[in-house]
Amino acid sequence: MWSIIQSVLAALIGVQKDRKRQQDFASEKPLGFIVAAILVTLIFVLILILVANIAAG
Amino acid sequence: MRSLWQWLLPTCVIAGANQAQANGWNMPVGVTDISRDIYGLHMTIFWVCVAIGLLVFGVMFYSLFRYRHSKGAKAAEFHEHTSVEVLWTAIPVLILVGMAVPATATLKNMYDTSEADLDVMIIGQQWRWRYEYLGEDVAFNSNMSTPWEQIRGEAARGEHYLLEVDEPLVLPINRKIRFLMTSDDVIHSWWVPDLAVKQDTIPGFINENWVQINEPGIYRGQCAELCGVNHGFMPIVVHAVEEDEFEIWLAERKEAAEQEAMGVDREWELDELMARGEPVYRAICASCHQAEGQGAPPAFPALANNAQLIDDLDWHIDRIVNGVSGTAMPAFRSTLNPVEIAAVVTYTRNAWGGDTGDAVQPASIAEKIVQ
Amino acid sequence: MAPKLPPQHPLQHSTTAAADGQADHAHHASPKGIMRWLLTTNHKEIGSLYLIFSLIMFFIGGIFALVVRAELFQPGLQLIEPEFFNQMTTMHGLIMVFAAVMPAFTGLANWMIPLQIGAPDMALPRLNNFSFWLLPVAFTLLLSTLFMPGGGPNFGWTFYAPLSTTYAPPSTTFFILALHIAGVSSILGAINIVATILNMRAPGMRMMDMPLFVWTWLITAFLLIAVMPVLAGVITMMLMDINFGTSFFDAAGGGDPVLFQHLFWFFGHPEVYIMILPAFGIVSAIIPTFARKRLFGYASMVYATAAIALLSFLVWAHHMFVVGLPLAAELFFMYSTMLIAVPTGVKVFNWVTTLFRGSISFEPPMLFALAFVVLFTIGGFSGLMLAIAPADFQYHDTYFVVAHFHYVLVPGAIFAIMAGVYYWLPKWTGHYPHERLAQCHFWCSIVGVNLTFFPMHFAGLAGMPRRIPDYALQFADFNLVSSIGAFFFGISQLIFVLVIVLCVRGGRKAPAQAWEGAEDLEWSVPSPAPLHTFETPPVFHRSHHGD
Amino acid sequence: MSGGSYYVPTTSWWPILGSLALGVMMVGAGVKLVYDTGALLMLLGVVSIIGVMGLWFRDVVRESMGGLYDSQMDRSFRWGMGWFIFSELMFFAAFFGALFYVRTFAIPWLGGEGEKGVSALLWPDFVAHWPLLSPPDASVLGPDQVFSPWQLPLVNTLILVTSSITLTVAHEALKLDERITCRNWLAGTVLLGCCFIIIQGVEYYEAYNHYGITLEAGIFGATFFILTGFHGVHVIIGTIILACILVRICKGHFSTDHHFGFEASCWYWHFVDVVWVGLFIFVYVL
Repeated sequence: MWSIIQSVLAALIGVQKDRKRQQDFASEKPLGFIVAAILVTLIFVLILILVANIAAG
Repeated sequence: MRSLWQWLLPTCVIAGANQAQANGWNMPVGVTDISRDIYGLHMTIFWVCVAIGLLVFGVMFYSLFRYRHSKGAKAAEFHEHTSVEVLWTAIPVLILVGMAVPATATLKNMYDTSEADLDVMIIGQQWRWRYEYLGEDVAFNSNMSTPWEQIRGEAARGEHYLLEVDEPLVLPINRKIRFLMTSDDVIHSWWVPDLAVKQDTIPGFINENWVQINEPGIYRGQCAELCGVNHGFMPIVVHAVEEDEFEIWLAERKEAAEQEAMGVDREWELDELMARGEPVYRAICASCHQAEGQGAPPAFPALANNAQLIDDLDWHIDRIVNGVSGTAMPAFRSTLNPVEIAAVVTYTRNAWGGDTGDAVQPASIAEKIVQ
Repeated sequence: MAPKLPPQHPLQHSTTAAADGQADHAHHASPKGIMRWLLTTNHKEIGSLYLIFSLIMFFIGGIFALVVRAELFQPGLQLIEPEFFNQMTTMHGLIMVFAAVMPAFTGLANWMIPLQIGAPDMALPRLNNFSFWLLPVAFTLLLSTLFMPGGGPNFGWTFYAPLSTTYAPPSTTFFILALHIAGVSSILGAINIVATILNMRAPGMRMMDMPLFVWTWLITAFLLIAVMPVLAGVITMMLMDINFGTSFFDAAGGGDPVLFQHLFWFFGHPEVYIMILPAFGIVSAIIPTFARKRLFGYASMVYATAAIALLSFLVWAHHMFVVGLPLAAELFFMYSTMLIAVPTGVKVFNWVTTLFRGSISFEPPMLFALAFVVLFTIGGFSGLMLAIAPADFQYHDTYFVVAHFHYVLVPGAIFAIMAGVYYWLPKWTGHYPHERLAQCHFWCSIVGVNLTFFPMHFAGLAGMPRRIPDYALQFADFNLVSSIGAFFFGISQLIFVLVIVLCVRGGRKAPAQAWEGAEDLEWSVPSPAPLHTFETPPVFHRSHHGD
Repeated sequence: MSGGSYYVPTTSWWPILGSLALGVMMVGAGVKLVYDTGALLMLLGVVSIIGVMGLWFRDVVRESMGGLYDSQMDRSFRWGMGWFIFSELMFFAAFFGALFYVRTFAIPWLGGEGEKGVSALLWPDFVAHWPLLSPPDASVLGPDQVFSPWQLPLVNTLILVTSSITLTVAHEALKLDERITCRNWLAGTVLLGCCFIIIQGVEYYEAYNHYGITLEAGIFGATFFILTGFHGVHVIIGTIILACILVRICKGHFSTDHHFGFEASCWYWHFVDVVWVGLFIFVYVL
């Protein structure tokens, strides 16, 4: 679980260790990654909205 | 050759930036605190970009020169380096945060329209601006005054070609002025670079903005949002004056407005109406229906020798008062006062050989507007 | 890190496979002459159709631009009326976006994706031909609006309501319907590409083995499927407002003209990435080839592309900074827009690092790719400046914006397309393009592009609004230079046509691997690529990206 | 991945004829809308499109029955259909987006609330309220009243939900090779689809004749008709598709493990169903 989130976060900033990526692509089920990616994206958007609202005062 | 170009480009840019104010190559610094802030942001981000550009292009052109295949360069075998990649992700983020902080502060300042000394309503219309000083009973239209002969190249072009109007917006300096912006037809955008105000006028909605001008002067701008045929011909001129001068001007305008209002009730002669109607026609109608009323069918019907118009006075007045929905013909109910409408109706019915002899009275128009 | 590997083809038997394929198909007795092109289901023929169509449209759109530039050559109205000027700016934008750049990329996708992933054809070949033939129908209808009473669309390619609804010419209904057809074409084309990439890869080729052009197109196709329907939705609302009296974009009935802009840009911003992501893919193929060195960060390129695609859904209102958004919205869109600089930067850094310590030669595709990197980056810088919302209050709707997006689209998207054409012409025709002429085309183009668009930065900063048919006297010098540059650029594109025609007719013969450093699968089939390739799926032996 | 048996059709008339037919329909529609003539041209286009689609699908069915399609081809169809439905979803998202925007931002602003509430200066008599019965400009007549969600709309919701269930039963039956059961439940689904369309027709009649809900009735009428209208069109198309599948079932097409035509129409129908649920909640209830 944590490993998936780690991979998604790494993907978000475009950085990933080679070995880790081999590991990820060895697992045949992409669903976990997709769900995690959608969640991380949602959180990212929410954080951005939050920051904007705080900045707007 | 490439590297020559590569050095020329930033050199030109830097030269351009330095010479900016003298030559009009760069954004104006402007005459408000906000315009100065924006200019500062603009120049900061510009130099940040130049620095990054020099670095990146420097490495690139060095590589292109140094590692030429024709000079026997052998390709190295390296790829993917996590710490380098983290670095070139993290550093831009930091730069961006550094940019976002002052930008946020400026933006918040721009949005703070509270505690204004004066409210001015700015209304975009195809194709002119209307200014209403709220609570002061002063309102007028501001049309481009550059003659079409200049645009057509039939007359020498003046210094302020396309950037001159019949009645400028007059504002006092050192006072916070709130703008309420809207439109009667399509979206326009009111922009004066020296004031760093650019705001769309949305029909049916009101946008707010504000300005506090530091120096007296004449500041020019243009409509910035495509708004139809004459989008290029609706300039803005702001006349910023000392506060006492503004008070005098405002009092004069109020007085004139009262005079005009009294004119509604009296009987007007045909000649008087014709004289009053001609400038109104030139300012308001001529851009579509043309100088001699010949129109530009099919979009803009001819007014000269228009049988329906001459036969049916009520129909004619209705077109002007209420406009024609679904076409470019707006309702002039609130843009022109009854005297102006009566005069322009009279003018179109008698100019260009119409000679109906109708002298339409302002009072009858005022009645129609109330309906 | 990968072990050192000599340049070697991932599969050895492809040539024979292709030859077998030809023999297999001899009995198919395909129609001859024009019918062959009308009825084809072959991805290579359809790809050629797309490319030829887009080239024609590129010239039509270019002529519209030159009409605009001719009128702007000096102050005053000389050649055309403002009414026609507005139609020209509008049509130039619409044709270039929807009929030149997008079909060109789709054409390249059709040609190259099956070759790059080892597929016999696109996943749905008949649908593929349908997608193409919708385009001539759509754009014939669109161009015909220019001859309708009241003229063609005159409200800019962004067609903001209510100028495009209540105040629009009658032909607007036809404009909407034409755009609907073009939209159907794009969606179906994109679905086909996604299905092909996900389902038709050669055995052994994993997602992370795919060439970057395939990756960028996969993401582009996803963007197309996600946003073209939104465009269809918003133009349907326009159609209703015009013809059925609804009030979506009219405050009198409770609607909002700004709603149009939100919906339009929700489509429109991903749309601009649709026009640039495949360009990233092409450049990422060409630079390693001519630097004879692996792309520095394959995976980070993939991630960066995905990140850009993701962000493209969150930034649409940066096109609307001056419409009066609430402050929090303004800040949100400013922050999200600034973030795009990060993955875009990653891409540029990757290309530059790939060049570093390479072994670089300057064949025509490489020239265009290098110009792409430099000039696209300049467009990126002005994009970053535009992202700063307060500063955008000064830049918005000026020639600064025009300069920005032309830097991204002309030496960006269009140079990448030209780079791709020069890169793959040997594969398509079996001949190398004429080197001298191609170089001539390049140098003329690069001079023309900068002459045209660089002065626009200054004109915009000095205060010239876009889409005006006449301008104040202080902008005269900038416009003069721009107009000269535009005509120079336009005329030099005839060299491009000449090179292509010569290359189709003959020239130096190209081997299967036409470029020394080229590694992807398409270079394992003969040049010219036979009509049918990979009918027996090749086994993809190893990845040169991953392990 | 398959062993080189992927079927690539040679040439086909249907793509180019289909695009021409679509062009004819669009030109006809444009002429009808702008010049109020040309209905025949539009009809010709529609008929041609239906004809081309029929012939195109006939080819596909023949190729499928002829065993030309392998499992890889089956996956291509699945990806194709899946992404097509996603595109349809985004089409409806545009309309839902418009509805949310208008309700959350535009109308409160026009009524004087929120950050752009100053806009209310232009509409002094306007009160923000959803459903919007009195639009800002008095010359735009709003609806007299709106539908109660707990009458016909609820009936329609139940019909569509039920139809999803009956369709699933039919699908299960097909998988068990129970042809008659499959046919009967599928026929029931088609019937429910028809009921939905009829009830929606009744509701539209009521809307125009007794409720004052028209296309011109301000933003409420506009969003109501664009959402329910496009949904209704999708139900009609879905019903026609299911009817065609019913014919094919009766002809004995489809095997227990190879029947993507059937599955695709199921996906489509469920999608239409899901959209309705969203519609019921956001257009009728809330």
